[in-house]
Amino acid sequence: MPDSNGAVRVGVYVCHCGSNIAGIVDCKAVAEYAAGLAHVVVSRDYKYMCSEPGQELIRTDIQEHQLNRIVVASCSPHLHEHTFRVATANGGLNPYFMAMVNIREQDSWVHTDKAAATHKAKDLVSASVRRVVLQRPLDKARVSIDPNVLVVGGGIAGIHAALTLANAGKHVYLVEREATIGGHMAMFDKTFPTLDCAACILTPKMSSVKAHPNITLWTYSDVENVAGYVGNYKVRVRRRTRYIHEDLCVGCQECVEACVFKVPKVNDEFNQGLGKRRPIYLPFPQAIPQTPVIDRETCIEFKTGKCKKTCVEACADRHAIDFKLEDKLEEIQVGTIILATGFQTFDAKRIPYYGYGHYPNVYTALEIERLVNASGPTSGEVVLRDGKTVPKSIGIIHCVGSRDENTNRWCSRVCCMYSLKLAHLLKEQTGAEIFNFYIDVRTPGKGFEEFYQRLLVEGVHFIRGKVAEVTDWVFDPSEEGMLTLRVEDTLLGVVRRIPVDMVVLSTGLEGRHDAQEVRRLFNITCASEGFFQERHPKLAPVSTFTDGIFLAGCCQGPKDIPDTVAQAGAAAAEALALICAGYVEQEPNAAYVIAEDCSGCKNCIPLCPYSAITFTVDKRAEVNPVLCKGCGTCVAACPSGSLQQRMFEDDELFAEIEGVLVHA
Amino acid sequence: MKPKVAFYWCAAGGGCEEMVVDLAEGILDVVAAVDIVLWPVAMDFKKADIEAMEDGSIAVAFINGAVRTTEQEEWAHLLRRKSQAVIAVGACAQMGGIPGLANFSNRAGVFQTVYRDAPSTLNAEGVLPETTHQDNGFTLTLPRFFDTVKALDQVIDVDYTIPGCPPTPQLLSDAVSALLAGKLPAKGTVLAPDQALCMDCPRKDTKPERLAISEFKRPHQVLIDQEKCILAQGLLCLGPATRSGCGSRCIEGNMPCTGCFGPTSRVRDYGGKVLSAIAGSADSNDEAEIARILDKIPDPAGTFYRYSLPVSELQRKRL
Amino acid sequence: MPEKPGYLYFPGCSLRATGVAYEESLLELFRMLDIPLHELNDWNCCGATSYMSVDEGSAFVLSARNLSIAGGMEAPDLMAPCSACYLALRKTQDYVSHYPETARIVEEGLKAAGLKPLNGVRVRHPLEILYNDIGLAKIKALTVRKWQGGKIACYYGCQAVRPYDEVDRPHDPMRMDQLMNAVGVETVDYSLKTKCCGGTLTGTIHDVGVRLNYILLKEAVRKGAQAIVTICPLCQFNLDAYQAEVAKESGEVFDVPILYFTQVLGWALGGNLKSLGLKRSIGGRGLVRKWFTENREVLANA
Amino acid sequence: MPEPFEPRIVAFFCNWCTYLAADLAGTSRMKYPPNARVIRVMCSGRLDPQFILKAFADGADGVLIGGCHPGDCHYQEGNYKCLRRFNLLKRVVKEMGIEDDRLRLEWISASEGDRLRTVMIDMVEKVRALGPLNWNASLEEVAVS
Repeated sequence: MPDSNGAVRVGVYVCHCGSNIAGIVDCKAVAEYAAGLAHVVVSRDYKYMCSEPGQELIRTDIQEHQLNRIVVASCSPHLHEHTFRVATANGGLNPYFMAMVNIREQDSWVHTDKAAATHKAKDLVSASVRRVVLQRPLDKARVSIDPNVLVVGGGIAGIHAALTLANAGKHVYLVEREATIGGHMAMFDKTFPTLDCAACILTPKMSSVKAHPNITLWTYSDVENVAGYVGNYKVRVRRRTRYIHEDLCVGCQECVEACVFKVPKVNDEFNQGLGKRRPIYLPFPQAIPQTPVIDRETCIEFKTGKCKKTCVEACADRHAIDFKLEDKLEEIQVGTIILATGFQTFDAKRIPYYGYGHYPNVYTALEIERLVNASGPTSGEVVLRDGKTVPKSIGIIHCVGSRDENTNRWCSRVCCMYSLKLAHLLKEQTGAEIFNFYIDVRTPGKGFEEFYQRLLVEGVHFIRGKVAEVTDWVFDPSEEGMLTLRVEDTLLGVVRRIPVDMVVLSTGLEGRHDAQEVRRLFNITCASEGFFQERHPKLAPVSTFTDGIFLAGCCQGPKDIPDTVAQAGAAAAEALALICAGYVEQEPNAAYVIAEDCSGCKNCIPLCPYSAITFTVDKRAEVNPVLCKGCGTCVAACPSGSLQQRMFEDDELFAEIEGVLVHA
Repeated sequence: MKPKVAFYWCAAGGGCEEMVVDLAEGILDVVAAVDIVLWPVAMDFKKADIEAMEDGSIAVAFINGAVRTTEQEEWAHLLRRKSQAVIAVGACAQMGGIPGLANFSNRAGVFQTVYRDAPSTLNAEGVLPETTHQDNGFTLTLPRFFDTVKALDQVIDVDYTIPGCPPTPQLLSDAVSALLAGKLPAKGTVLAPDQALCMDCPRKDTKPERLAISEFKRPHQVLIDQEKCILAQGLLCLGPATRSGCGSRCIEGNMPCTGCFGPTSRVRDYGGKVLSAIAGSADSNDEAEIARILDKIPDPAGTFYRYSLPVSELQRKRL
Repeated sequence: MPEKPGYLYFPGCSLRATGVAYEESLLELFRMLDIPLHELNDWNCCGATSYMSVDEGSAFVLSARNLSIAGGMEAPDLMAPCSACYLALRKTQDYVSHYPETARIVEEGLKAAGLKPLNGVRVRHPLEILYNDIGLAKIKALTVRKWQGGKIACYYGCQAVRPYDEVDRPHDPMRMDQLMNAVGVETVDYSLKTKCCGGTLTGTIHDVGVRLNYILLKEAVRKGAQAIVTICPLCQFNLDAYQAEVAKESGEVFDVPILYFTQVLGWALGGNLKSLGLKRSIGGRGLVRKWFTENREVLANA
Repeated sequence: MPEPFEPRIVAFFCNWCTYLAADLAGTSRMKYPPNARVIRVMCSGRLDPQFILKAFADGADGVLIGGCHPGDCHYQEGNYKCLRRFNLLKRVVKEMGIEDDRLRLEWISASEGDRLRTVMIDMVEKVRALGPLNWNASLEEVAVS
């Protein structure tokens, strides 16, 4: 393998990418121009460099023309750098003798002036040719992968990912913030379009999580700190105390019954505040684990210290309840992490003209899920807030908070279908007249459109138009005591007033309120909407830009249960792929000290965020290549130029700068 | 026959001449060993004498000072022609030195300051130097003064460099003896170690591993601790970026290094590099606070390019 | 700048015509609050809505002239009580800072008139000034007369709260309600508080304008309000002036006092009854007399 | 007739935020002027002031630095280090007679393709308004004597 910088022979390849590049950039001209550059022996343009024949071209040229440097001008290195390094290696060269030029994402796709775009491509190629001449042969370092996996979030995504990995024989730590796993799915009544009950399909999976020997389940817990890198993450988890020993509690719930609060008074979060709970409670009957929680804010003992502690009596000789218990910190070592932190629903109060929080009989969809649920606050009886009146007419407003410049611009994907589902369930239980107000009905899924047709047959009304307001303004005596929806029926072309007893707001999905903190904690990126960003929208939908961290479920974007489960499986598979390989190769871009040149001024040491630089006994700086992530901050600061970075050496970057500017 | 040696001065402060004198008795050995054919500060030779010599007949010319006038330019070319080797002596010849700071201005600006604005100037008629002047029938001439000061190697080809403002006599005698022994290193070499000053700074061990500066100070504002790392005391010591070989003279004198030995061979733009190192030590991540801390560095450009403006990437101020 | 700078005051045409009661009560209220108002020197038309829609450029210049003059005066903030004036001035300021083309037109216009360029004087509405600068607590503390009248509906209209959200929340403004409550007046949950008063339609497409007023009056009464309080002279005028026609059109008789919030506040803070323009409104004169003039009861804390 | 002045801008983008934003602008087919030449570094913290000075010296009319938003650096704090150097470098560059708008630091996250577009447009316009920097030529014209 030639690795000398001696007789340098460069091959340049300009990709058309069909018309993606060639449509704007004159690839032929660029190749001809490159042919005239110093050290360039071969210069070609080709339709698809990433294709098999394209790569073959590189391989054969290397051999026929004794090339020892390769420049490929095509798409973003984030897409195909790996591809062309492999092609280079297949030709018998060190893969790091290849340099890529981005003339698609950052040239042909963003410019319209062909001459200027071609000029730009030439400059970038000239820079890369100058750079590649100086590039050194490098070898990837291998980092071993700890087989343990951390799954964050115990909704259906986290549950499925955890089970998949556990069944593959890997140990999983499943960390959930709430007191139970199950997430939003546990709150749903039935699931569209099949109408099978959510609990019936979810709870068995929940119990197998609890029972699985390979799963360590920590609920009521938060990830507090994440350190390390792919294969070797050190994670600190805070297990908030329930004031009940999980190991001593048998889940009999006698303490809950025995609570001094004979009548539950606290708003029940699981039931969206439609029901009440006690200070000591189990979120819902099938909760996993079956260990109750004591909530400090409302418990008499914590507020006054003078409670009769009837709960403790009830627990008797099991002694599971202990008001002195404290949070527990767990330090774990994992190789990969799957984030399944889920979503939150749009806050309907942000749209004042729909009257949520102002008019009692305006509900969110999630409230209705609980209301129609047999185990819900009204045991499945659909009544208005007064607790008795059964609604005779119901208006369901789609796209609340979604597809709107003023709130969230995206389509939340599930609202149409869950609105149809709720329409069906509400009609089934109340026989009420039901009006759906929609912008478009979107039913792209297996059995979705059929379900829509079924509702039309059932006589549910569909009115195409964005509701202007929900008001108690009475224009006609018939509206007295009702909520009137004012809407332009865009099919009839008239403005209508439709009075109803109950209004349901189909609120959209958005990223968790604390998505930003979580994102920083795991050092991944967020898309502008507050959902976590995948590495590539098509080719790497569950990976992130941080190696070893994967995404599952709605934390990456709105999706329904089947898609969520599929994605969770994919994330698990990605993690398994790393674990089974046993190691991951690291980009060899670490910084290094030229020992004989270093004066030991220590300037670099505090600049390293990973404490990878140490001061040696012979009073010089030294970089630990495993800890170094290759940011190069120390290199830029070394006052005597004795620190360098592989792949981004000073001379390589100076050469690039000269290269882009040399041809006016 | 003894090798012929020439000493010449261009735009400089005389320190380099001092350095030669500072050889003390050592100078006698030099005189004994070589045949000095030119040394304006000490002996009377005329330009014509040199012009009369054969090209390449001088073994080595030691030239100090930057080039800022036509006369200096002519002498530089003349000595280059007559000498086998040219050694640039001192910061001015190597990088432009203190005179190089004139590159923040130009001839007009310099003249205005020196001949008119300077408080110490007495020049009622505001006369400025002319290249030619008629005085009762005679034409008097002066060399032309350039707008831009240049380092010696920006004017002629230079074989070796002895850095410093001024260099140490030691560096000079080492050079001379290397010359006599015919043991000069590869062309282009700077005849001083290629590590930064911290390498052999007497206070090296007192520098903290995690230096963070929240307030920069100036020497007159503080009583400088005799033992501790000067940079760690908040004073701009440029030692970490500056080539060693000076014997830490300033540090020994309890003064911060101002960078007269210039950068190591691995650094292209001394000011840019030292700026990077210093800024990195500013102890804040808050934009306003960072600005506040760096405000305490007076005249950053002048400080970081004190000796090297003409050889920096930008070379001079754009007017 | 004087230690009590107060506010620059831009009356605009309405407050010198149909809205005299607004000006009278506003001046009286600020007198009670001991806050000086300096009328803008040589002010001219605000550039009003209709002009904006006909010839935006000239309207902006016209409007900007006032802002430019304001820039040179002693108080930093320019108070525009009429919603139309507030919006026109505020919009000019906004467009000049965001749209280079508008900025250019205005700049040229001002230069031609030998006026200074705009210097970021703040355009403000009394509702928001009372709420933010004076505050509910102070208003409550200064209240001396005890309200014995009936419930009222606070009506905000459109221009003061939209599109700019500095005066109050665009969709469910509450500040006028809070000010009323602060002086002991009970307000109703008036769902139409930001709906259209008919604007200039009463003068152009008359029946539509009248119908819109009918809707507003009817709903206010249904909610149990005996009077409507406004912050805009046009709203006040429309609701007040056409009650007879509303009756003619709808067959329903209304005799509802349509007041300015400054009248109620000025009264509550002990303003001179003669200086509050209470005699000027048409609707519900009886109630007005009963509530304001005949009611002599004062609060204990007064 | 002479060609209209087209600013030459050298842009240094960090691999994780601004470079990805530029890719995103591409995949979203946003359009912006073709004046900038992007050089990729892993982190804005890698930017040695020498690079920026070199770019100006070699004929760049403007230099744009793009990094992750404060607090969002892929390497935790590299962008802060960049910010510190940038602040000091700005002062020096100003001293050398280079206008403020020619050297610019922008925080652009991976999701802000549109922001990248606006910054590019704005930078090109501002530099165009300033005219060519053309460093070496401008040196010669003062050096002639």
